[in-house]
Amino acid sequence: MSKREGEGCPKRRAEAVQDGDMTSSPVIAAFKVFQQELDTKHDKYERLVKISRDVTIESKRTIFLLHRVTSVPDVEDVLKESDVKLDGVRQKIGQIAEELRGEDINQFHRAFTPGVQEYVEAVSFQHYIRHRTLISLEEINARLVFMKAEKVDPKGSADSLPMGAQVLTFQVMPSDYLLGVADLTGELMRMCISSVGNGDIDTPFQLSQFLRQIHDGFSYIGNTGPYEVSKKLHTLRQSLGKVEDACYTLRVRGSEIPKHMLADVFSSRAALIDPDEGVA
Amino acid sequence: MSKREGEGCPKRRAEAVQDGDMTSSPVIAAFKVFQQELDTKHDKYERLVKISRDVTIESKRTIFLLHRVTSVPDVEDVLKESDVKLDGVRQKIGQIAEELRGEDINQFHRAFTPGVQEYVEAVSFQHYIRHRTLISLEEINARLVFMKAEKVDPKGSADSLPMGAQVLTFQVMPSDYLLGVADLTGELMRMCISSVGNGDIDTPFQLSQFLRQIHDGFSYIGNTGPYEVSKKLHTLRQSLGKVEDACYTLRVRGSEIPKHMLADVFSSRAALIDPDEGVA
Amino acid sequence: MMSVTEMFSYIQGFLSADQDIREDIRKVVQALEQIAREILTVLQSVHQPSGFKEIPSKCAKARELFCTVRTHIADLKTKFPVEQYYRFHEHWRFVLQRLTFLAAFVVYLETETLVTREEVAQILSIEVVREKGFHLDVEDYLAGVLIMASELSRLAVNSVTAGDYNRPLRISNFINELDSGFRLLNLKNDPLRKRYDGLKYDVKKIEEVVYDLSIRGLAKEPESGGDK
Amino acid sequence: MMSVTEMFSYIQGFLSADQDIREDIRKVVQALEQIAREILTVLQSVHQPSGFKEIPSKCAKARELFCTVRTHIADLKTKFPVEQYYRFHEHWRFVLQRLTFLAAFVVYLETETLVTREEVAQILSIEVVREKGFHLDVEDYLAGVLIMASELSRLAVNSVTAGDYNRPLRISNFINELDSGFRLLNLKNDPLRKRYDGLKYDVKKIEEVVYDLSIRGLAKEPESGGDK
Amino acid sequence: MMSVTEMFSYIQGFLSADQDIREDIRKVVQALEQIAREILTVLQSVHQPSGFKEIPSKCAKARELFCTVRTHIADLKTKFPVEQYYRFHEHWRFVLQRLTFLAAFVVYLETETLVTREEVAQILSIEVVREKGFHLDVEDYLAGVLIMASELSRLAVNSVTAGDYNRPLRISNFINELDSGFRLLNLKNDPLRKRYDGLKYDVKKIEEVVYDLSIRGLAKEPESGGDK
Amino acid sequence: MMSVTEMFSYIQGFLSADQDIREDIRKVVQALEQIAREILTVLQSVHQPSGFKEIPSKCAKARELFCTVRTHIADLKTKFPVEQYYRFHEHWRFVLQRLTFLAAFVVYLETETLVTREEVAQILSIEVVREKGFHLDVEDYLAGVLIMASELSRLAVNSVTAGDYNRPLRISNFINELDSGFRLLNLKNDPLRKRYDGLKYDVKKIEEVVYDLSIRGLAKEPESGGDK
Amino acid sequence: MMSVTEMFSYIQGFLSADQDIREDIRKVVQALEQIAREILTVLQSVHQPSGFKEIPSKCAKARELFCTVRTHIADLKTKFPVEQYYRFHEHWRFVLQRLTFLAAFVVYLETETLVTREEVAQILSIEVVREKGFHLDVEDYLAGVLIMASELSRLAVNSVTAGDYNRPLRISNFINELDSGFRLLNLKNDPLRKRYDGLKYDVKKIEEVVYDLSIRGLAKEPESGGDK
Amino acid sequence: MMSVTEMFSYIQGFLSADQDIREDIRKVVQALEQIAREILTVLQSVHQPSGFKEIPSKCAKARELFCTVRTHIADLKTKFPVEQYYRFHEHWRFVLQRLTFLAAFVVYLETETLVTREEVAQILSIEVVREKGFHLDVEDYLAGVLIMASELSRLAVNSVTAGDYNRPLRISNFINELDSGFRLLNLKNDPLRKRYDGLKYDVKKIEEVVYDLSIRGLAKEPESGGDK
Ligand SMILES: [Mn+2]
Ligand SMILES: [Mn+2]
Repeated sequence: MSKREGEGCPKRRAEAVQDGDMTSSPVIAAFKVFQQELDTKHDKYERLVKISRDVTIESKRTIFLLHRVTSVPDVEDVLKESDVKLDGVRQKIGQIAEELRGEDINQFHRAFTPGVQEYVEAVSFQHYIRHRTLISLEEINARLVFMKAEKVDPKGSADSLPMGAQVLTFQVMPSDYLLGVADLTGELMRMCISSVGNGDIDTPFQLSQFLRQIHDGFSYIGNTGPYEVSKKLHTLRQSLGKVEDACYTLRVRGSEIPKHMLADVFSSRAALIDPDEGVA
Repeated sequence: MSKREGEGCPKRRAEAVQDGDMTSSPVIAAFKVFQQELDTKHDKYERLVKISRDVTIESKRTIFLLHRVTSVPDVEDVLKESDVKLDGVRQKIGQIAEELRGEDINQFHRAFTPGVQEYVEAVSFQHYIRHRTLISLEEINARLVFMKAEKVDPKGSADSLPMGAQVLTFQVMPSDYLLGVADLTGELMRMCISSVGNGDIDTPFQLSQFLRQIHDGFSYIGNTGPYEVSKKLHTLRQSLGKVEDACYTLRVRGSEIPKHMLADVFSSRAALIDPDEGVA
Repeated sequence: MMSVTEMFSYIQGFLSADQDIREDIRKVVQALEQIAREILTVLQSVHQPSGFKEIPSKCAKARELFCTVRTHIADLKTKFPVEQYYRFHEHWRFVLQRLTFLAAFVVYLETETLVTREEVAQILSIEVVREKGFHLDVEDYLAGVLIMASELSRLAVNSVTAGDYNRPLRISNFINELDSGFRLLNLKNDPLRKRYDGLKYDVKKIEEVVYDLSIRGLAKEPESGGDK
Repeated sequence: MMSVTEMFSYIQGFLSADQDIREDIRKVVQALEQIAREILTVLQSVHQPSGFKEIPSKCAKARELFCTVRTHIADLKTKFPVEQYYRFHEHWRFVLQRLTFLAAFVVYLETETLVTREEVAQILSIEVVREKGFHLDVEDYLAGVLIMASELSRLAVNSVTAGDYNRPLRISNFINELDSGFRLLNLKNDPLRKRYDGLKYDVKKIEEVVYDLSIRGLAKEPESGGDK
Repeated sequence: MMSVTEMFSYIQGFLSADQDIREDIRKVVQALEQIAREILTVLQSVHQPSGFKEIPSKCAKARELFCTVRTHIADLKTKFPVEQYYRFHEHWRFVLQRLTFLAAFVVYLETETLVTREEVAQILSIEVVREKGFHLDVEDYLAGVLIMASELSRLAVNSVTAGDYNRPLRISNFINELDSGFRLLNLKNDPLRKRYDGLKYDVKKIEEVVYDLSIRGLAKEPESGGDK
Repeated sequence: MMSVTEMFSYIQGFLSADQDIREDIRKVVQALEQIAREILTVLQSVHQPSGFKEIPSKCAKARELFCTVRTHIADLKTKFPVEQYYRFHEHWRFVLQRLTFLAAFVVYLETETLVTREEVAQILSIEVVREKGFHLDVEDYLAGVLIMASELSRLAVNSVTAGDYNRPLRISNFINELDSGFRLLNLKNDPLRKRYDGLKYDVKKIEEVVYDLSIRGLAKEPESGGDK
Repeated sequence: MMSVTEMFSYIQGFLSADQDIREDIRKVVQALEQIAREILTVLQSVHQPSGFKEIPSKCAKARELFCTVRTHIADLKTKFPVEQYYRFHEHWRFVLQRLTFLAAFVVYLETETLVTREEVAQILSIEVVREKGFHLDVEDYLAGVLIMASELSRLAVNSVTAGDYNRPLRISNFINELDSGFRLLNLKNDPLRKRYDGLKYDVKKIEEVVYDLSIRGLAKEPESGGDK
Repeated sequence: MMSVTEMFSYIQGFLSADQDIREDIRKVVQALEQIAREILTVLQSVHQPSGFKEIPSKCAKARELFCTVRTHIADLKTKFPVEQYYRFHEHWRFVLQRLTFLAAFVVYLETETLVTREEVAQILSIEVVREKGFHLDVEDYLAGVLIMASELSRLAVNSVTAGDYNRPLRISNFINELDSGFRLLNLKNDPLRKRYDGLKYDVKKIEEVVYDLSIRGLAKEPESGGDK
């Protein structure tokens, strides 16, 4: 149905290519190099995405585990178990660091940022439970120092640093830290509500103080932070509201303690009012 | 700042739990089972997502490879190379089939659908280049039959089928087939434009016929198909437009062949007008 | 040329069949929703001051209505190939969670224990294990249990209004155990997770009721350990 | 209590510094865009019928303007730590692609060869290898080359208008080789891929010009093989 | 060519007429919204501690304002052919729901009963049955009733503040009845369904108010317990 | 309590009736969509190089299928009271636009004239004037005509491919006339306005086709040139 | 409480006034859109094969219609305080750009020169300088000019169809000059920038028309070559 | 060609000037946002249990910081001609609303009255009346007041936590008055309308706080109860 009219034109590409002996063309040679460069980069990116997914999943599970502290008799057990889990996560982050060795970390940031944020959330949650303080970026980074993985065999290691210096570090970016901490507030809110449910009265007030500080911190940063922070700010504000409501309820109902119980309350209060409350 | 008023309430959860000896509670026992069930499912889902990503990437690379057919002298070389690549992809799909053994495939569909769609796109592209026809769902599925992977050791295999029956199949869902074919049309359009650029005149007309059929097929299905199809319909229509425009240009410029060249054209046309054009 | 057209007709066949199945399922599901609302209306009376004494009779009435549920579910099973459960899952997921809630609520009202997945399956006349046929997905079971938890927090409040100061304490113990169970799970960021977050508020609410009772000396430690 | 506030001040420090850097970069990039538009204006004259003879002088003029480009780029390098190239990449990515295009166009007009990444880097006075400093990303280089391809398809058309029937054939060979090169790449679904899809249209357009010339007997097979 | 032009001129007539009608409707609807806000302001005072005694006078005042509403609605009816009610429904849907709410609230305050659709229609001087003229769509009636339900949960809270410990119990009974009523409905319509989902929060809130009264011994079983 | 329950039962009657009507309408509309797709498939063959000679037979076939359309529409009319057209308008709006497009396309292929609203109404066996019964809304008519315009621009391209160099000129005249017609309208309606904005692309596209033919001496001024 | 009420009443005065102004403006703008469509219809005929000879008469007719434009604009000016131009700018921005386009098109058809901002202002009887009163914003002027550029690329195509092989070359020169002009601008404004990006397609399209003429020996170098 | 180039160079002058103004404004606005965040941080300490006693000192501190605000605003005024307020309005609109909120919050904390527009204008050292210079748009004033309303509902909650049972009652009265005020307005503006819809949640929230206090006998009718 169509006339074959192409014979007038110079020649088919296929033939042209044959003539020109493309295989020896400098253009083709250059593009073979580009091909390798691009594939290498994409492959690395893909590996990082996969490790990041693992980091996310394990961090989330650690957070679930940590929520058990409000219901189990021995908090230390849970914390120790979470240490083991987080060590596992850190090993994965070590793999990320390994992949990023000698690279510009910013180039692959999008590949691993979800995992790192979730890790910040998990590790800062654990830190809060243990110390009732906000973990600092330095503290997080301090634990992301890795001894060289064993795979470098004696033969290849000659070109790297002489000996014992097989240290690899991973630096969490401030924006990832911020985003992780923003998510942390959601977990703190959950913990607060659970605490009330379990009859624990101090924790909600402590948490409300702490959350308020984080909230004020984020307000202070405002819209100078990364765009995603602004999006999370609304949730943060809601969490703070829930925690403040919980404290309000505790206070309001506490106002009704019948006279005869007051003595009890104050004496037991005194016994608990001191030690590591410098936090709150 | 807050009175410790909680002493009036029954007791802290932690104590309650100790009393109740939760560890032997039937509720807890049941939830331990649930935990395992959920984790197993999530882990499987995650493994499928990862395999699917690999399938996607390799399928995409196969498509890039196949586009070289319009510019290289020997189409067969490219097709053979793509066979090797697609064999690799099929092996990955075999891993998916392995994961889904005994499962309800629909339960994990979302995990692997992107990869499978991309595979359909790649394999149907290859099929078109080779046979100038649309690969059928059966033809696709026929190649997704896998012999049992070697990991099943003699010890465990007793409970499965007696012998030689270690066959595993993967059935592409009609919706994934449709979505893959919808994307195929984009690649066909690219191939059409390249063909014109390479002075190949038959391919665009063939492609326009073929694309028109697929377009009419999708129009026929209309909005009875999955939602994603409707979204891709617009792109499909654009691709068809581009191909029709290309054929139009070929025809219009062909109309200008000066008289003295017409003889040539018709004779060479005659020589090429017959063989496997039943397709178009 | 023929083959492309044929191929699309073939696929269209699949799609039409699928649509027909969905249409059929939707109808049965609607009937199930209707009966679920009826069961709920029966059980709602337990929140009324006068309703507490009638719990046994209301539960009996609800159990009767579950017969109709079973009939509809039996009908539902015939509408699609059993191995494609998850293909159509979304259609009945919601109502199955509601029915699980209702079954769990009946069982709780009767025995103050947590219904097991096996019991729900039996009440609905479906399976527990996917391989055996139309079954109750574990997440749907858990969702149904969580709906009940929130109904129980309401019940705790209304028990007090009705003058039953003991029930809230029993509910409290029950819910605490449930909460401990849920803490063992690793949930994704999905609707179940969201529902589970709601459980914390139920626990909190019940704790507040118990607190209100205890500061007034109205709470007697229930014989909890034994009657579960 | 102090620590949370301190922590946020500390982070705020990071963010402010970052913003300042971006502000500085934006200014230099604006200057670069301005000069890039000027170079483009110089080179645009090659599309004019009268412009063909002036190619050498226009290229010389463009090369002069590249001095200013180098000055600005030297300035740009001082605005941020060199290892954080990809952190701020988006800011200069676009202009760097434009400049690569302009450099590639000049080189093509001068020698009818494809500028290498090394040559572009040299013209812009930047590096090829990331490790050595501010460099030209391979994808940006490729994007710049693709912009040039589309400019060449325009040039092929205008060459005919200007009566130069030979240039289109040379452009055709050049673009075909380029196309073969690009076919070796595995691109993601990103802007580069989209640009590369455009190359097919450029190739097609040039082929049509060559066709128009050949059916009129105006095309002489260029001495192609040799002058590349 | 003439005929096409003529045809389109003719069509433009249709389009202009339609736009004019809509413009007219919009104006009347704006006036209705204004008066609705005024009625709301009058009724809001019942939430004030001092407002409880004034309920009768406030209701009377509201009923007066409904005269103006009727005038505007009478005006509205003249703006479009009556059979095209549903063509322009979206324009007045929202305000009609608000007015239904206000009518329902007045009736509740006066008699503590649920306004019927007939009564609302009468207050607004419109029809119940579509065939008879400008009418109150059943879904708009239901939406208005649900808005009132949420206003009643607020009223229950404020009654306690104002020292009226009896009203919340009556509201509780009323709302429970309403809830049972809604459970008879098989709602499809999305916005209505969503509103209905809000009802259970109102129910719960009111139950908690009653609970608060009960546990403090402030609640007396209302005398209305018998007449159900 | 009785009265509220009764009232809601009564209301449920209304709601069910409405839902049933919508369900019925949906089914007929689905059937209409199916047949519309079939007509489209028939007509799309005119884009095939071989399809041009078959236009009369394809139109005849399409007209046959319109019989089925009429049957379904006759059925549709029975599903709801005629004065409630706008209540359910959204259900059939889309398919009616498609059918208008198909009718307009058939008429154009047969006579190369613009179908009038009266003709479409007759082909679909519905009314033009709302008062007389189930009618074709003017905006739906216009939308259908605009869909055809874009199909015609495709047809102009494919006509050339099929070797018919005359048709594009006739299409160009037709589309220009249509464009003038639309310019008389003051469109408010957003989706229609957006569609109309697409018309200028169709106009341009067809003009370019005519240009390509003219410059190659393939276009003969159509005989209709005189009567403008 | 009084003072708050008073204050809000006072504020309501402000709000109403603002709404009234906007309503008034909207009406005049609608009239302007209507007349702009009429002018466009007049000018569209230049794309018709027969229309080329009529250019002068069509321009005269358009200039007449601009009288009505001036009347409406004079009316518009009375609707709001002149210093609040930018407060209501969005209302007339679009139509002012359309009118600028029409004025620029008329001027181009008459003299083949680029209308200046002063000329447009004069045709519309408005100011150039903001301080002097209702004026033509520079970005709106540029937007109008860019709309004309795309109309000219269409005109180039249709000129060839109409057998005028000279006009495209003149248009090509004009558009190139315009393109150089725009390259002097550092555009930030997003919609304007986007429109400007469209200009390069117009340039390319026109170059292809000139190419088509050249390769067929139909193009004669326009005499205007000298005066640049 | 000269003239077009000249004209565009001239226009570029306009565009640059505009861009420079916007750049300058952006910088001042950024500084304003920074200081606004600092004031907010100061004022947020009133939500701390310990913060209640410090209200006076915090307000004093905030008022000091408003000096800096005034300096920046004075600077802002110099950046553009005063009659072009609405041209650049979007740039400072958001921060002006925030500052209004902060001023309103300070005034409320100090005197428990609603800040008037005049007072805000004075605190920010700007005008109320547009004609007099850089002023506070009425909608921005209202938006700022609504932000404060939601902050007050939070304050009511935290007051109770801090043991101040009286403040919530005063806040409740204040918010009710505000609500009545807003009900006088006929809001069109979408974002403002949406914000206003949030006010009813604040009202409800505060009423619930007052309820909680009342039922526990913790609320004393504030002395201001009389003057309504
Ligand atoms: Mn989280
Ligand atoms: Mn693809």
